[in-house]
Amino acid sequence: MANQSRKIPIQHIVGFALSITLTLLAAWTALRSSLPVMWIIIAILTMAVLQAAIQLFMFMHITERGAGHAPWNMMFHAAVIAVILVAGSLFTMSFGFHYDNGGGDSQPEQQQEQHQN
Amino acid sequence: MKHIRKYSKKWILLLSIPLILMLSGCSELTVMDPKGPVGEQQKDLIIYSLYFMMGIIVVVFVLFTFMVIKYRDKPGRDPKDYKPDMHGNKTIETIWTIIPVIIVTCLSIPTVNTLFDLEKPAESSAEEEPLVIYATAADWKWFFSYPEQGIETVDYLHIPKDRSVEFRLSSADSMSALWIPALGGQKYNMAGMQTTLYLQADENGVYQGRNSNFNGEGFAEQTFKVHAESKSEFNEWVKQTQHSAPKLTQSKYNNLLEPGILDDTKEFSSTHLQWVDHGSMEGSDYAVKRHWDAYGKKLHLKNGKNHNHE
Amino acid sequence: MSTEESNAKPLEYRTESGELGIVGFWIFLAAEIALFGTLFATYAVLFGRTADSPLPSDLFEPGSVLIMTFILLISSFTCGIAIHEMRRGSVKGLVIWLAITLVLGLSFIGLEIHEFILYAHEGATLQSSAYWSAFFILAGTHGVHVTLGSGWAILLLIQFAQRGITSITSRKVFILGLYWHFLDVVWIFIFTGVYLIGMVI
Amino acid sequence: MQLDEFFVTGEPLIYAGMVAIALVTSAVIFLLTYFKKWGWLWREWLTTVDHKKIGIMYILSALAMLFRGGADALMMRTQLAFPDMNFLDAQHYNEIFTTHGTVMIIFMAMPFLIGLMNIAVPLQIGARDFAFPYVNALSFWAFFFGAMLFNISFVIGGSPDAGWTSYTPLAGAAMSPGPGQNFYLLGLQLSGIGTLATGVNLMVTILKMRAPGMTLFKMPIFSWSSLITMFIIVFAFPILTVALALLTIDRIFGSQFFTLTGEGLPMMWANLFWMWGHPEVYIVVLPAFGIFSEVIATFARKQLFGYSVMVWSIILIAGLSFLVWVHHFFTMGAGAFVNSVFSVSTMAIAVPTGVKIFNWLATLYKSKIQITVPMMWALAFIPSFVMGGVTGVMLGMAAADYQFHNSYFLIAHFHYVLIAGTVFACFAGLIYWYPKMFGHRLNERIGKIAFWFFVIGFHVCFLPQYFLGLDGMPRRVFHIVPEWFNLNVVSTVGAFGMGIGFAVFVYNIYYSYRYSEREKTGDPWNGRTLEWATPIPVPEYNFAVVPHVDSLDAFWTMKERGESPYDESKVKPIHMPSNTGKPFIMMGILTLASFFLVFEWIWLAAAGLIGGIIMMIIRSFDYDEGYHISSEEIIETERSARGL
Repeated sequence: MANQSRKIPIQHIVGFALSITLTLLAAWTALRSSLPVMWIIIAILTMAVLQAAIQLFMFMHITERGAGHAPWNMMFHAAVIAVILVAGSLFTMSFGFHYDNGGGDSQPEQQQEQHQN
Repeated sequence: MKHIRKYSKKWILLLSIPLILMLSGCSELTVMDPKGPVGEQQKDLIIYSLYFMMGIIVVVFVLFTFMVIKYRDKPGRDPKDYKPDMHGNKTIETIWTIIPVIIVTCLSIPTVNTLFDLEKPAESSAEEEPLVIYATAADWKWFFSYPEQGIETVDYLHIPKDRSVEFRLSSADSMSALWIPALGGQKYNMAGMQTTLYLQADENGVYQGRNSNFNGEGFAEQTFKVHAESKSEFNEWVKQTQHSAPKLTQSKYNNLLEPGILDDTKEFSSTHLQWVDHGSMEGSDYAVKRHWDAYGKKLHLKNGKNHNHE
Repeated sequence: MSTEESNAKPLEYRTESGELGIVGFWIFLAAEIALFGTLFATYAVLFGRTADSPLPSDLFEPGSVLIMTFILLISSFTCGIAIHEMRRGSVKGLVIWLAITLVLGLSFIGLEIHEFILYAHEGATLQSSAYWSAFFILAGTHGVHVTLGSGWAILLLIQFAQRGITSITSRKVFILGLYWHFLDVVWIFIFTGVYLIGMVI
Repeated sequence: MQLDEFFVTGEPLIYAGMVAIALVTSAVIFLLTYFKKWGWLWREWLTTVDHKKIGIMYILSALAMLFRGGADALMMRTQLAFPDMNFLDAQHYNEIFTTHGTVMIIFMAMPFLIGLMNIAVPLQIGARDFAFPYVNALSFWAFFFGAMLFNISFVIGGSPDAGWTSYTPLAGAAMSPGPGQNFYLLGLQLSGIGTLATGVNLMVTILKMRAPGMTLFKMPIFSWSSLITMFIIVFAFPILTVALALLTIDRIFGSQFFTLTGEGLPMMWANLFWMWGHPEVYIVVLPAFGIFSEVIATFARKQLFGYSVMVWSIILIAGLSFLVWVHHFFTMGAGAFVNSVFSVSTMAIAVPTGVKIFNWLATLYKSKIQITVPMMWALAFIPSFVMGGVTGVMLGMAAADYQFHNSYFLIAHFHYVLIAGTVFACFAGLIYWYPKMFGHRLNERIGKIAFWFFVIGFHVCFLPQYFLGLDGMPRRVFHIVPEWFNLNVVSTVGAFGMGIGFAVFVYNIYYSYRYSEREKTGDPWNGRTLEWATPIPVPEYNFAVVPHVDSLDAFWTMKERGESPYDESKVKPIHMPSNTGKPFIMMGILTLASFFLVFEWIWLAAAGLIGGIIMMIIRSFDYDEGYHISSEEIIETERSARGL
């Protein structure tokens, strides 16, 4: 933990440099790299989580003594809930669209074939 | 002592009501007396679970009655029977954690099996391709399109018996659910989406079908009759409809889509699938766009004869 | 560390109400995460449902979004410095750094509004499709939060001018700092989950 | 807008409602003026930040809402009693079941339990008040005005009519135009914000303000269940806030989240609604478990069996409650795999719940049961709730659920768990803590009459509905067919039995106010936890001396050791927060803004919102530090209350 009386806030400066680097790296990965899309998404989301952790630990003093266990406990559970919300919604809501491109003029027989896939 | 008798009487009474009802009533309840293999499977599952549930209820009720009668505060009780500082017992608590786990496991396995079974046609008619029927709900009526036969019915349904029917469910507007309790469970009809429901009848008869998912004022009247008949009778009906029923035109169909309750059932010798499939994303706003203002109007619907096909 | 142990806690924790306020705010932030999580879930499920309106990959520009991201990252840093200065007991340092944070926050909002107007000109509005509704409400909710945070910062600057650093004002600024960093975290996920992924797919 | 569009017209029952509202309002105004009580009302109640008074206001409002929801229920049961009944038409029936569900869950069950928590939790943990008394007042007024906004819909603008689940696309702008659905959205939004604030507030209170020595695992079980409930609230209510906001924006500002146009996805509403809705079920059931645990331990004269297992099972239930929401729409067709996952997670909840049931039974083992009225409610809960619980497991079996869903089987199930769980607990808790609130007990004999009417009526009402469901009777139909007649008429008789039970209960409040003996000590039930260590009436500062706790059932231990919770030599001045009218005014302004938004008068609504923001700014500059009660005053209060 940073000493309060220290003149230069080293922790903040390191955190800031890290977050700028991670942002640029994420932008580069997404826009310039030639990775497959799935890997890009995984990589940049990982970097986002890292940045969030930097904010929490280096800027927001989540482990500071004053507030007890509540902060990190709540943040941990909030993260779990956020994952449940996003992943759970995607898991349960991606059905019933067997032929999004079918449209009104396609024939029932074709639809049946697609459906059996 | 008078009190004890009073209480025990009450619980015996309470215990016996469900049992009596269960024994006498089960065979007459629609869901417990299914007319096809899908409903049969679901009924078996329900009965199977009922054994466990009755077991749990009996155990809890017996323990409960015992505790309440035995440990009431009354004069002349054995002081050894009172242990105010008892705070727990690891062994017994572990036992009654494990028992529910076992019960849940016993219930999960057949549930999951049945779930996967219900996603395909019934085994008893596996050699035959299922009959495809597009069941489209609209406020507050049902369109049944038979693409292979090229016919469409409104607010009633004919199916051959001993052949699986593959319902392709969608809705022209609000969310509904197709439910024919005598044949099996329901599934939602949703605009812009298509779900599949397999049902099959093994007995001739006329069954009640309905929308079971609340969707506005005419909800209670969104019912239909299911005529299950032999294959030859069904083919006869198809042929007759193909010959005698009028063609369904788009403007006629659009009129029928207007929210409201139809007085009579209808049949046509062509289907609406040629110009719109409400189960696709493109078809989801078809009805709403055309009848935007009509959905807000009230029918002032009263209990009574609201149509002739009840 | 040992010298710090013997020191009193930072000023904002010293009174009971200060400590309660900070713990309460952490819990509130957890609720905010659930709120943004729901918006992200909606966005994710509605992804691709653009109907007749433009695709996100046609509209999103890396340049302006990166500038917005850097502005917010810098403001988060300056906000951290402001808290640091407060703990050193420097009212002047606190006010200067907080004012810089405020200016950065306001310019972020300005850029975001500018961006939204650009999209609207291209035919992507709140009403045009499910995807764009989800986009505007997700990014817009974050924008509203930044706006509220800026308004809050102004109120606190006035209160500091009036009262200096007390256990109450320091608690208020510390909480504002938590809020501001939190908004930065949310933006990182919007930047990654909405803009970068929207440009990739 | 014409006046006849603003007020609902053409329905005799609603005219009667209007007349009743006008009469009651003028009577209240007359009485307050005649007895010169306006100042008293403002000083003592509307501006209070005292958790005990706020709790009482919560409970009184909840009882009023129970009356409203119950009246709705009786009207529905009347309509369904006979096949040819024409008491309500389809539209009116739809409005009534919508308001019944919403009122009972949002404006009755939750506020009732939050009211009991307001009264009991700070006392149980040895705290002087909530962590943020100002916010507590704000929460109450948010709930109260939200409830009023929702309830006014039946005379102004028209009630919502899309069910308490408000499924889209039915509830969207295309199919439900007009203000009705907006009332639902904004009324819930207001009270939901209040609930969320309570969640944060009470959580901090419990985490940070416990008496010295009271570790988490020495905390009374009701406080534990409150803590976990608040935890669920903090994570679940934001989901509701977002869902309601999105639908509001859909309806008023034309976005396309849940619409049929613009490739909107109506099913996402169901998904979000139940992501909040299932945890919500546990928000109203877990505190009930806590109340029953307290009542059973007290009147069994025995320590709760397996305290730590009880706590862990609450925690486990809370965790699982976020992982089962799909079981509310198994029939949506998400596929066998998705349904299997949620089927198993749903049934898994039966494990910790079953453990709790057995622990309660074990608490009764070798105990000394005293049949008081709260204990009777708690005892009736066990078998009744088990019947609801096992049918819940049956509903959790997705393949069978295809037949149960949307039928009266489902209706019977959730009334069995919500009435036997929540409503019984509300009665038990209210009667149990009644002496702490009002200084006298409720009459036992009348209480027992109310109990028997209600409990027997409950079983007669809902048991037949399981069988109706199996006979294919869907929920929400406004008339029945002849095949369903027998069981429906039985059910209606039961419903009126419950109505009589409630009426007797309310009469008991009046009777006991007139005739019950006033409590002399603070401990009428020979209680176990700290709330009984305070005198009656509870002084505004709760504890003159905050007790030191070193065991579970702290007060019981004190009594066994012969210690007194009050030690005059330790009395010090106590800091108290000042009363303030700001929460009342602020929520009043926001309610006005919501009312304008209901009618889509955007500029007026914006003006109201700005008013609300101005109130917040004023609050930000408010450095009121409260005041201190002197030691002499405390000693005087304690001496008179304790009869020293």
